Amino acid sequence: MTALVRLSGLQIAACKDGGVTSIVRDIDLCVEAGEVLALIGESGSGKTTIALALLGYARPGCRITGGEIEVAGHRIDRMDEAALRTLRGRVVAYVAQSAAAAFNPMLTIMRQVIEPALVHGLMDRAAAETKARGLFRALALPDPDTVGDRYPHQVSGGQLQRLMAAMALITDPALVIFDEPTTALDVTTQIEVLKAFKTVVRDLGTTAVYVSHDLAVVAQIADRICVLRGGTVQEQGKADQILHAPAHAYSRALVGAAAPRVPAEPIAMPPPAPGEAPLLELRDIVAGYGGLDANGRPKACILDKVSLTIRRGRTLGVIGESGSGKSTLARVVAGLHSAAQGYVNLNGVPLASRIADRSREDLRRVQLVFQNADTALNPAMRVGQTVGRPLTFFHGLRGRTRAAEVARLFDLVRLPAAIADRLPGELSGGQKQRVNLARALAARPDLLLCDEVTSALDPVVAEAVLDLLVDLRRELGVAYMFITHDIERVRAIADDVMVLYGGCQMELADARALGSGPHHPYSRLLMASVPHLKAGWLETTMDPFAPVPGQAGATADGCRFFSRCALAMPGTCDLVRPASLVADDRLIACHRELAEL
Amino acid sequence: MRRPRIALAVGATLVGAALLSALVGPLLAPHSIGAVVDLDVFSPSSAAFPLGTDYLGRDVLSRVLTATRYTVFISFVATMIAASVGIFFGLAAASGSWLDMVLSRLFDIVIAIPSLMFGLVVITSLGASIPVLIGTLAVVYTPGAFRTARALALNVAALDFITVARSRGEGLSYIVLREILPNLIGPLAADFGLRFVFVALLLSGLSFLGLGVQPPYADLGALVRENIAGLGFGAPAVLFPALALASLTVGLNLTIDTLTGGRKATR
Amino acid sequence: GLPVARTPIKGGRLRVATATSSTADTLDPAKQGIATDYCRGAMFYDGLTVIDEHSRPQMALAEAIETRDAREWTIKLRPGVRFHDGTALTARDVVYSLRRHLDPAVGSKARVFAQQMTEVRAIGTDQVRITLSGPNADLPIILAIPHFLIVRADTTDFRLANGTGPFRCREFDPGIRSVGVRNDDYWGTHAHLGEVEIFSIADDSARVNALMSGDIDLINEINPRIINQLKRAGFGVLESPSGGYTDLVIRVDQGHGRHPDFVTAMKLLMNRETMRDAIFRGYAKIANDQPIPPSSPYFNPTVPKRPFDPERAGFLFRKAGLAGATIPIVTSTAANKSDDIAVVMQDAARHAGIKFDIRRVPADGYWTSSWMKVPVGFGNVNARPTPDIIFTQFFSSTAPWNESGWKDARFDRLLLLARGDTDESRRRQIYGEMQQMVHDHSGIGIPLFVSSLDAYGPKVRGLRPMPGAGLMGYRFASHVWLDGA
Amino acid sequence: MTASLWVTRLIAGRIASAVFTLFLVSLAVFAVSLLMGGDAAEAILGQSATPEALAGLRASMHLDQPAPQRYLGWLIGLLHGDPGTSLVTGRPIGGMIAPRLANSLLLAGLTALVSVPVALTLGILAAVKRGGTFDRVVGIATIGIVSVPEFLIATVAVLIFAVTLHWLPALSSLRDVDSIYELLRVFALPVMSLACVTVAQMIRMTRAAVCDALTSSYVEAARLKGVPPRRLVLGHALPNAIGPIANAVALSLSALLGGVIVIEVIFNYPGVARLMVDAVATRDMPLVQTVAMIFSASYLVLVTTADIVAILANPRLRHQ
Ligand SMILES: Nc1ncnc2c1ncn2[C@@H]1O[C@H](COP(=O)(O)OP(=O)(O)OP(=O)(O)O)[C@@H](O)[C@H]1O
Ligand SMILES: Nc1ncnc2c1ncn2[C@@H]1O[C@H](COP(=O)(O)OP(=O)(O)OP(=O)(O)O)[C@@H](O)[C@H]1O
Ligand SMILES: [Mg+2]
Ligand SMILES: [Mg+2]
Repeated sequence: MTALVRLSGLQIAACKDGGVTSIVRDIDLCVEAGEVLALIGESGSGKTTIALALLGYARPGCRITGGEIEVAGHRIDRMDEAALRTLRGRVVAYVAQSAAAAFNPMLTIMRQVIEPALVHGLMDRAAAETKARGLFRALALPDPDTVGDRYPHQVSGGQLQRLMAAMALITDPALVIFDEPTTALDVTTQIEVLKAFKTVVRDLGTTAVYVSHDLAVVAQIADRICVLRGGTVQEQGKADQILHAPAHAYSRALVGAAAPRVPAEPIAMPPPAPGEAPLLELRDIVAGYGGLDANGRPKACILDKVSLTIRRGRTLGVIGESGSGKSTLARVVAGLHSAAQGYVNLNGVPLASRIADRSREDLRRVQLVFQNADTALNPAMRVGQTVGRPLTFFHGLRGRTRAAEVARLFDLVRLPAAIADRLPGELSGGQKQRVNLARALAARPDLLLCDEVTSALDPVVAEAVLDLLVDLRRELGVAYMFITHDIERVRAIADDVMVLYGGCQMELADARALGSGPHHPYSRLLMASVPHLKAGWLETTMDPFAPVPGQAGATADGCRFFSRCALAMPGTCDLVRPASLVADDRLIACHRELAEL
Repeated sequence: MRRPRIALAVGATLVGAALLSALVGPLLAPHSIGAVVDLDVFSPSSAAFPLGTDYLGRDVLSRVLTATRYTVFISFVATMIAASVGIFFGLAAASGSWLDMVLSRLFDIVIAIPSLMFGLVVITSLGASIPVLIGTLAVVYTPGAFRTARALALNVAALDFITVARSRGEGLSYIVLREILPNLIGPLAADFGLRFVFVALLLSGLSFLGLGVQPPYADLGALVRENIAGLGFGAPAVLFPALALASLTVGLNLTIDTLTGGRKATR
Repeated sequence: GLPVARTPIKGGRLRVATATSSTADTLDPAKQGIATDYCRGAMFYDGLTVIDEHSRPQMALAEAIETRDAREWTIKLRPGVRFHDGTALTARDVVYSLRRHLDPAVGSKARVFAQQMTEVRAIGTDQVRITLSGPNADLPIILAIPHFLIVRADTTDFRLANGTGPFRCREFDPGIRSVGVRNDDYWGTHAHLGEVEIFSIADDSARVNALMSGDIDLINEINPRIINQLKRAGFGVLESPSGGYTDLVIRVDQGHGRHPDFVTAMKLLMNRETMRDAIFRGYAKIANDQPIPPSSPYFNPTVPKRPFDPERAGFLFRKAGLAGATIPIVTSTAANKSDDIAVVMQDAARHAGIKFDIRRVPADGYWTSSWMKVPVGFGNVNARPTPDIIFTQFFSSTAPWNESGWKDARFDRLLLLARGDTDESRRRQIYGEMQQMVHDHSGIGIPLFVSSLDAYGPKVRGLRPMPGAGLMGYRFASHVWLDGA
Repeated sequence: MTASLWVTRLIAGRIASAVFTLFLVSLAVFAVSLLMGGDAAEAILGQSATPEALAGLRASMHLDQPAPQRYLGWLIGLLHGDPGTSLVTGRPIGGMIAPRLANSLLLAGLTALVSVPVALTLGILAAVKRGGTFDRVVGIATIGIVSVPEFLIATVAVLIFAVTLHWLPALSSLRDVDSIYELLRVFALPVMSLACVTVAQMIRMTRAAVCDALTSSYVEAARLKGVPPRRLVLGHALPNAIGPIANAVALSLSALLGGVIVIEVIFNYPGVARLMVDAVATRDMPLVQTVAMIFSASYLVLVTTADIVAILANPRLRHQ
């Protein structure tokens, strides 16, 4: 069998300010027909660059400077723009990293999905629409007949990612490239999308290149794996071999980072003095968007009676899928969003609900660290400046003392001090996230609100940042509210875990107790959704979104998880909000008995 | 890349020439600016009068050299004020809803007051002097700068790093000046270039009203205007000031465009 | 060559563009203020008298005017005159037309003249008796000023004109245009033109371009610089030497003007030849700081010409203690060419060791807020038909527009003396002395008498200069015809 | 809340805020008119103003009433659709403005008809070829053209097409227009001159908006689908640029209505701008106020329309 895709000696360079820097060097690859090849490697290793080269495309500022690219008998490297145009979308199709950004917000989904078929003159509109609906069905999209009439913002991220795949598959291309199609999704959605992809790839016999940085994901779908680092191939081989017997040191590091983490050693803190108030205490917080109704509840109620406490030096993990209200919770604590009901106490003293009404001291004590370091750092400000500002603002440091303190902070987050003069654009993702952290630490806070600080990072870097957080906690005694959708991460860092679903608190438990004893059905679902570094896991796991047959939605007063709950009791769960079951190390909001869970 | 470098060179040369003429031009002027030196008017270029003479028989070269100083200086300062004030409030408006409300209404009103009325009120209450002139020009063009800056800043104000600064309790002026502004330098500079053109043109319009540069001095636009009767016979007196004005503004915009990496939004 | 029409051709439509018009355009003779108004007035109305090309009054709606003492006047009206609406002209109309100027609500610009008329009374239907507060031999000329055009009794609505004039008003749209059609029932010499359309183009070069493109036939206030160009292109230019002037106004009752040396020095700084050549391209006559033009029968040629003498001016400034001082001078486009006059003086001032700070102010509101209020400024005076009028309005101690604030009891006495005197040679002598007094003492510097310049298309015939104003003293419509070629 | 109801609310909100602004504008214009100095009586009498003549004329025009009373009277009249009568001509203001406004709208409309397509085409082309020679030439040319004073452009155009070539009339009097051909002839020069002024800014803003859209990742994604360039621009980039483009067009058009005094004077075109200048010169305050209201109303109408277009064009806002 001959290779469908062949890359040899591929070189790609970026031209910037007159200089030329090599991005990707000496890539030799081939993919057999019907095979799925995974490209794996850390952020910036050149995965996307190589994938795009298969379309004969280099991003603005970059150029393919050498090597041969052959796809389905076409010599891509020798084709001009017009010839490439007839190839793209027809012979090679591309599923972008972020479907949300790749869909045109102004056009309906159907128009965009069938566009490749129309511009290549493969079929007429009606035929294309029929085919698209077939693909929607095959990709397990809800409402396959009407979803095409919606606009991109009207469907969820996971659905968009599948719609993008439909768009790629509509022309029956010889090769499909999936560029990290699930990285931006939370675990439960990721499973759903992965399942759909796998089914389609198998059923259509598609040849695919699958780009990812997550080995566990790759394990589910790839036949062969190619490990990249710094623009060169480190190791190539059968999936089994790379996963179970990696030869290269970097491959081993990757496999190591993907293995389940040992829970962090609990950190010994002096026991609270009797009568000492907890550092942070939330009681019955109700928050949301839009005006308040007659009962004083917001029109769109995002958080519904959430209560929690965090003691000095402790870590609370908050988990839940996208849209469950995690960020809103952090915003309420940080004063960026006013709660409609309930109160927030800091050291036993009520915190004003708005920033403007908070004292500078209160602001200093609580610091928010954002998920996306790209947007959380001012691209026009040198990072030394960024970190130095809280020092001036809260502690009045200036000049040399400030510079010294900035250097100390950089050292604390394991960054070279020389980096202070750079702009964020000149840093890697992991470096940016550390700067982000250093800025929060500069205030010398008592509580750090970490909103998905590791989600945007590849596993190796994410590991490093997590380790750093653990170290800092030990060194500085800060408390964390650690928000994530990744239950593994929570297990690694938190003392207590709160599970949010639809703005309601489903479970509050000791982190070490996770995985043993009774749990809320949703918590179980979350835990089951974490991909395992084992081929075939995907097939055996349950489908997180499949509504339990015959179970419609609950009333407004019912349990939010009702429609997806396998243990739901119609007649009770859909009508009445469950009270909390109390066990020694956990609180579970459910109508079932503890023993049943 | 070669082309931007050529563009930059051309732009910088034009701006440099204007600046040079603004600085030392009046010293180089061969004749006194108000002196009637030629019995003929609108005379063509000659050895004695390289750019001919104007409608009164004054030396056009001397007048252009001096007028450049006024156009450059006044337009620059006025545009600078309009841009600074407009940008500060525009950025401030983008980060606060009631402030946005108040400022937007306020600037809508300023736009709505006819500039003729406004000019007259200014003259009757403050008299005509160069500071008043600059102030008037600035007021007329502040709302435009405000709108542009506000639209641009609305995009930036939604980004997380602004939220970070706000959650730290930073004041409005820190957020506006240190966090938002540096991200908008490019498009705002492009807007500045275009606004400079409009200011330079309005300057000559105001001098018609009596608010402008006082005789015997004039700005470039006013030179074009006072010599317009010479257009019919192609008098250099009308062509050269127009040319000087156009090359100044084109040069400035070319420079800004190439320095800030291409013309971005000028909304 | 082309056949040239010697005898006027009837009919045709003349399109005229004047320099100014606005929504303040009016068909009310009392409110007329700009050339466009006067032209329209002359088309649609008649006065009791009219001024001829020798500046003499001729009878119009009046058939005869008689007086014995220059105080009590009897006016006999022309019979058979009809208004455009068909009603006959009666003494009542005349009384109404003259007396309405006294009502402040009318806003008349001729109120000062009307106030001399202590009594205006109808005698029967065809005679009017006017009694003046004091003798004034010039009444027939005063009656010719445009504001005293005769309207129908009890007219308050001036949206259309109902006059007795050679044209009927077919359309009047203030600030846009007016159209007159020939009145075929006119009592006097019928006009040649069938129709006249008047509008205005404020922009000087646009006005000329419209003429040159053939869109219009007649324009006024042309820039003297383009006359050669116009003539070469086959267009006609009408120069009407007039007694109008732009004058330097130095208040002698405030500021430096209180010092007579300062006033004299300022007058000496006027380089009249340069002004005439550079600013007016020769279309002006050098004046001598007094308001009576050489064309007037009362002109006094013996007043010594004031030279351009910056050195002596410098000496006088120093004498007044003003060496190196900065003198603010207010100019405006409202006072025609005052900017340019000031600039020429400014250049001369440098040689006299003094600095002029020219402050140009808007034309808008100039007359109310700057004129006669600033220490040194400019005024703009249209030609007046008699020395009495100009001295009364601008120079007597009680003159409403005593621009420089100069007051002289002897001057006032001479004015009254001349006014009541019917002997021409005695008047000439008195007026001569008054010219000398103004030249010597008043704060007014009159550099030039400016000609009105109009231009017309190749088909326009019959234009000739009239004293006082351009466009044939605003009465072109009655005289012009269009060559049909 | 249903989508259409939400959009209706949003739009109603915009309109309400525009109306409120209009009220503030009326106050501001009135206040400024008080500061301006001089009144209609002084303006009418001009050189011949004497104190008692002034007093008499003022009384007859009701100018002796206190300012707030005059303002209220005018405002109440306006709310009833009657802006009152002109102090100077004594005619109803509505009747004076209506034909002029129609003229101005006609001129602005024709100019928009010419300049908007030209500006959009050039702006889009420049964006497509950004960085290329065409883009640079358009960029320099637009700046070059805006920096030539409009009276110079208009005068040059008249000199060439009317005086020298005799192809077109130098004046744009509306009366003699009886065919489309005549209409085109009469409006050719003023429309061309005005278009020069407005087109430049529209080109720049269109270019910027399309450039923004063209560098977005959905356009890159579409390119990777094999979408040809023309479709990329018209089908993908342009719909996203509609909001900013509508805003640019609205701003330029509002400048057309108010800022064309020079063009109106040179072509002797009876529009509102000249009416405004006249009214200010004669201190005909009811007229000034009413025209100022019309200016700001048209500005607000245009800007609000642009807002609404942006809302309707954006499915994200349409189906919140
Ligand atoms: N236009 C460009 N100019 C210069 N350098 C670029 C450009 N685009 C990408 N790069 C660099 O090329 C390298 C490879 O980028 P690429 O996007 O292929 O990485 P990746 O492996 O897909 O990373 P990620 O996981 O973050 O998507 C990176 O170091 C990046 O900084
Ligand atoms: N400004 C807003 N107006 C209205 N609804 C909002 C607003 N911001 C967020 N929401 C909604 O509130 C819900 C919770 O949002 P939140 O950002 O707290 O979720 P999250 O748990 O942090 O999700 P993710 O994991 O995607 O970050 C979502 O359904 C979101 O659509
Ligand atoms: Mg990538
Ligand atoms: Mg979130």
